[in-house]
Amino acid sequence: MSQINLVQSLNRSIDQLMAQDERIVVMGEDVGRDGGVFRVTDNLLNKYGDERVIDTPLNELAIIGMATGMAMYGLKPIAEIQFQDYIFPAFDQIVNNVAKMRYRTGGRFTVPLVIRTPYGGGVKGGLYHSQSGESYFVHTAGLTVVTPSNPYDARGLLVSAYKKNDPVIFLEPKRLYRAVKTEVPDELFEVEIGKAARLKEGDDVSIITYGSMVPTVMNAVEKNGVNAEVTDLRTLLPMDVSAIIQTAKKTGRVVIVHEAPKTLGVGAEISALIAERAIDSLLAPIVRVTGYDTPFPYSHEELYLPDEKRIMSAVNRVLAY
Amino acid sequence: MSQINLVQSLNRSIDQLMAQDERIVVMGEDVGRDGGVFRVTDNLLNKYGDERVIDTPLNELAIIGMATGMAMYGLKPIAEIQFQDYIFPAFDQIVNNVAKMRYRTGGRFTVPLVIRTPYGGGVKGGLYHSQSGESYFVHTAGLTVVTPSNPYDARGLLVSAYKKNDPVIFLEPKRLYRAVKTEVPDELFEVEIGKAARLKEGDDVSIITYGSMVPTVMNAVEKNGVNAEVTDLRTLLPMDVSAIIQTAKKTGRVVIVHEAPKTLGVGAEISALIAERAIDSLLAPIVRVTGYDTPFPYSHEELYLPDEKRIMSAVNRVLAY
Amino acid sequence: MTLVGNLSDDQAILAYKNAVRARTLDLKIISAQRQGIIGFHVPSEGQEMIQIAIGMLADKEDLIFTYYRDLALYLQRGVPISLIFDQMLGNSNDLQKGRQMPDHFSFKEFNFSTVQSPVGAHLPLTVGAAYAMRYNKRKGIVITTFGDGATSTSDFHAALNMASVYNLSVLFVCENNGWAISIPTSKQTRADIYKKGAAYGIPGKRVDGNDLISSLAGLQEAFDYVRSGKGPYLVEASTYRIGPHSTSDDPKKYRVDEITDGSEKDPIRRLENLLLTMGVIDSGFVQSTRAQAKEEIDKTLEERMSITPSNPSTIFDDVYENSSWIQEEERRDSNVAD
Amino acid sequence: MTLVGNLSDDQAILAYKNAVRARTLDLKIISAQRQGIIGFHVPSEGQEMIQIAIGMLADKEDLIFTYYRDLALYLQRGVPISLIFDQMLGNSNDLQKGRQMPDHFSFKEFNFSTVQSPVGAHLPLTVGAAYAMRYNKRKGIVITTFGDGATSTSDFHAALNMASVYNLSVLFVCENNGWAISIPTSKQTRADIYKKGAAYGIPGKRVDGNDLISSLAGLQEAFDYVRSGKGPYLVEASTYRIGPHSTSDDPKKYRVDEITDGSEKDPIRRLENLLLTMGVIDSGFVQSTRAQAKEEIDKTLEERMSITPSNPSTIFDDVYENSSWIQEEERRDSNVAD
Ligand SMILES: Cc1ncc(C[n+]2csc(CCOP(=O)(O)OP(=O)(O)O)c2C)c(N)n1
Ligand SMILES: Cc1ncc(C[n+]2csc(CCOP(=O)(O)OP(=O)(O)O)c2C)c(N)n1
Ligand SMILES: [Mg+2]
Ligand SMILES: [Mg+2]
Repeated sequence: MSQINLVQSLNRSIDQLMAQDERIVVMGEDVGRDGGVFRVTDNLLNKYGDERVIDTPLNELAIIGMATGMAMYGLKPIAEIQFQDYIFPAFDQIVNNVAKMRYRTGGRFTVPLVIRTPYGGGVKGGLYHSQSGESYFVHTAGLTVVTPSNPYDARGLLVSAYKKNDPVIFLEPKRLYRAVKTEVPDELFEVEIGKAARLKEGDDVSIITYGSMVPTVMNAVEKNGVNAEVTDLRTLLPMDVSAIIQTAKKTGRVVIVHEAPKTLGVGAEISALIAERAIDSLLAPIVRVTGYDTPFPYSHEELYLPDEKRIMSAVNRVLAY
Repeated sequence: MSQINLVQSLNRSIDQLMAQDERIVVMGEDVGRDGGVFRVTDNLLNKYGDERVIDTPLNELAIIGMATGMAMYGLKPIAEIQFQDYIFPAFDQIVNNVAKMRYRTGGRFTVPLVIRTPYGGGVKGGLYHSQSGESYFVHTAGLTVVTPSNPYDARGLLVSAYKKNDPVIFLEPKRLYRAVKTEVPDELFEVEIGKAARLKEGDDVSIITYGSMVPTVMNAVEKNGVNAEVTDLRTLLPMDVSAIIQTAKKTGRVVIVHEAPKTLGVGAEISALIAERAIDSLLAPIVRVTGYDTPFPYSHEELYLPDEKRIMSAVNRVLAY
Repeated sequence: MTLVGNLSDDQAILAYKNAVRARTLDLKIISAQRQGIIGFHVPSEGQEMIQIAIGMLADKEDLIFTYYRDLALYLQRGVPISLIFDQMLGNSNDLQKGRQMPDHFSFKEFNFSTVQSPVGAHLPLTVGAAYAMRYNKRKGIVITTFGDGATSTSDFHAALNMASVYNLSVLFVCENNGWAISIPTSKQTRADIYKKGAAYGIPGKRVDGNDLISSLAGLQEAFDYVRSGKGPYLVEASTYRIGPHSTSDDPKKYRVDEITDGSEKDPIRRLENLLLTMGVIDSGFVQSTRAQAKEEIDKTLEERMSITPSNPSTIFDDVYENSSWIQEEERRDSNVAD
Repeated sequence: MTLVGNLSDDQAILAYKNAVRARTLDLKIISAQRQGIIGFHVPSEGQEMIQIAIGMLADKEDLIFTYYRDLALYLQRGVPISLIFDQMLGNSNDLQKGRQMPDHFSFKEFNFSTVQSPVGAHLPLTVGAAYAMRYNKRKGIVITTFGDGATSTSDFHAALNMASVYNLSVLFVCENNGWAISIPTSKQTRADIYKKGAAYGIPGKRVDGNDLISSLAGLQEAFDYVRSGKGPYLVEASTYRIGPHSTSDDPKKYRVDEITDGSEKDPIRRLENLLLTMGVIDSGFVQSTRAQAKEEIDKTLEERMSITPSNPSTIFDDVYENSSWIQEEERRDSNVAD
């Protein structure tokens, strides 16, 4: 066991996997000498050399396109997109090649590729260093989308993502990179993809959240002594529908919290799943507490991001309903 | 009045607007001499010359990026993306420049740009000529997203899109391009953006749909004598929330029909809006009848697309609930 | 292998035969399309010879990323016409389970990769494949084909830069047929395509893609360069699109100014004339080659048409290695399930 | 205007003064960033002279699309330092209402366009702007700056091709500072950047961006070419990034092999030495220029810091010309509303 933060936990998983499996290559802008602008790939170049830790030119399409070709022909690339805001130049490759390769070739080609990218606000990064674009990927069949909320899950989910014989979008809540250190095992372990974590049992209200918002939610609930059941989805595609329906049925009151804009944010799908499968159990409206339907502003980002106050106001609203 | 199909109605609106407003330029692959692969821009090159009707090289990023610059500096481009499946190379421009320009410049720059593109299946086009990607745009604040289901709305929505001083994604259901001819006024008119159309009053169930699925829904309802209230959204961002909530409250039973995949399809947002605002009126689960969460297959597309049978099975399910 | 100079009669005859087979196949597919038997087609008519030349020079272990208009290349590399029809019909024998439109092949067993519709999107993949081959110390180079329109795509730029920066063994062959649907090459770019490598430090060369000898000579130089590990190379093959862009296209709308029907550029006619003049073949041979091709192709289509269609339920497979609950639920709720 | 050859003393002195002001401003911002007054900064240190040269040659009606590292260019074109600070502080005087990170300016009144973070994404916009200017018969050309890293982006490829195909008056100026964060230009591309225009039929030229005279001479040729309507032109200005990529960057991680601290390339020192040698200025002038700049900048920052922050409620404005119900509802439900 070691006390490590989220960056260190990712670095450690990648390092250990690379030591075991020569097929793994790490690639992206500044991932080599610089160790990544957030240091997730620190020291890997020294250990594994520049054939396996590849500093790339500034073109995300090129990074993902090249990684796709590698994955089709026997390698296991872990590609970094420096900020999720910069993944869009590669969007065609992701939607039209990566996500559809297995399907269109009848399973003859697969793309075992992990695309890591930091997302979310809270670092004073403005419009282009703060976006939470998970919806764009969750809507895309063929992709698997995960996001950890703590060092343990980060480490385990990365191992599971690597083991999957399909492409995984690995979203890293940059605000939590160095937020806490927790005890994490030194040996490799997995956190199952597709399974949510019940962070807290409770009876009065279900709060469903993930990624960067998890500590904010836990803090709000604990501080205010709410008898809430809190679910951390961890995987956004495919979502853990049983965990969602179970908690919704149990409490009958659901609040969903995420940082991405509300309209067609992941909360919309959670809400729709419940409205389809647990309608009779509902005692109150399903309320979403989310980032706003605006670009992400540089000033006043603290207002943009869901906080304790907004979460509690939603919780109190459904409790009082 | 003339009896015209959807292609003709679009062509006529563009033609008349161009005649009135010199700032309008039409651009895209094959829009000039060829008149567009679906002929929406037929004959415009002859009439307005190649400074205003611009055949472009094969690069969607270039088309949208250049159109954005034009729109910022006084022109009113109507850009065509040949198939919506090919809009993704321009996705970064759309999400990071087009949608955020007004916001990031504090209103100093605007992008009055209409991006027209045919979407949807039913033409035996396989994975890359059939996608319904509206969710990618509806999740993007700063964009306006519309889709007509008939020649009249197509003509009017195009005029409204042109009048908007902001970017509009104009999605054209290619399957309906030549499906019917209807009476359409010869003079220019508008169809208000943000307003849904109530196609049919009814009491037992509300069916909410849009674009390519509208005729399928109307046909199913009429053929089976269902006392359904049918809403054609027409605008997908911002959705007509009052129309949605009103019909949901009226019947208490909601079926949503669209062609895009279910997970985070537009239906998710519709469902979430209702679950947030009309929960007490609901008498049955909100059911979504949609394309599947797979890429769009070449063979068996008739199974992929929602049809009468699937719609009726959902309608009967909520009616029997 | 130094084919040019000592191109044997047998090789030339085989090339000719495959070109005729490809042309015959094209025409057959077009007529099948008109009859509603096949859904769609992008004919290779006019571009056969550069494709044949690539097929002649490529080694078995070389990996080829084609685009959607490379019929003759498949034939020259030995792909049976039956497999081609299976794909175009989307029958239950189709290696891809009917998932893709006609002409979007994936003949992995012949060391071809996979074809997509988005123009140029395979190009960055070729770079990754070449990287993987070198990494795994696999023999062979990567060859890729694409049209003149594709040179405008972002994928082209990305691929050439990456191939150059990592000094990868990729041979880029642009089949410049003069058109991207209705856009003539002159409106696509103001540079010569073979010079576009200059932006990346990649050498280039133009060959007469309608002429087998010129194609082989030019390609040989390019193959040698790439095989020697010097890095990527860009060949521009001038060809001519004799027919429409596709069966959905009406070139009369835009090819109005053309002063030629292209027949004098027809690469098959040119090879035929050369071989006739040199006495390698005679007119009887020409007749029998055409007749044999027609018979083979007619027979094969008839045979493949009798194969059952692909199983509807498979539309839910292969989204992932293991379907998620979403696909399984959708399969259950679908009409397929009845 | 033919500046080189007959560059007047006054012009040279103004250039020198603005370069010193820009450098002083850079250093001030960095220290303000360390104190938490300003959130972030991308310093221009080392790249001032090519920026000044652009500012000297550009006409008022020319439209300039800068990137995030062009402080000296703003100053040379007359943007007041107060406006620069307003943006960097995101105060209520900021023209953009505090929406963007520091260095992402939009000085429309000075005929600058708008800066975004995604590298290269402004380049296709320049082409559209040039098209609109020609269409509207507006005088002037479009000038745009970008880094060496930006030449790898898809936007660069798209922009150069479109500018060439439509023969537009765009002057592309690459400020090659040797690095894209930690990636040296040698790993970015294997071609000379100024030769990249060859892929589009666009002429190019390299200038010593650290030298005012060389920059002016080279740029003059480029300006003349573009102004005469011959089409786009690509200039590569060799510069040197003296400092870190940004205030978030630690160059010690990757600039370990560098044998120089760049000071001998420092463009301001070079101009200073030249002017001193030629007797245009003396050391007293140098001192007073620096002191004046420092005073101006210190005073301005202090003054701008007293301006109220931007109004929180504005975060809901400007998504559209008229907010939709969504933004209005969110504004109502927000903490801002209290
Ligand atoms: C990204 C993308 N944009 C548009 C299209 C529509 N389209 C299909 S083929 C084609 C022209 C391609 O021209 P070229 O690359 O020269 O190849 P050719 O068809 O002439 O062989 C176009 C525009 C597409 N398939 N992909
Ligand atoms: C599309 C995109 N990818 C990645 C980044 C992160 N990033 C910011 S600046 C930069 C390097 C840019 O280098 P260059 O173009 O040479 O300009 P310089 O900063 O050296 O002036 C990178 C990779 C970005 N802003 N945009
Ligand atoms: Mg072509
Ligand atoms: Mg640089």
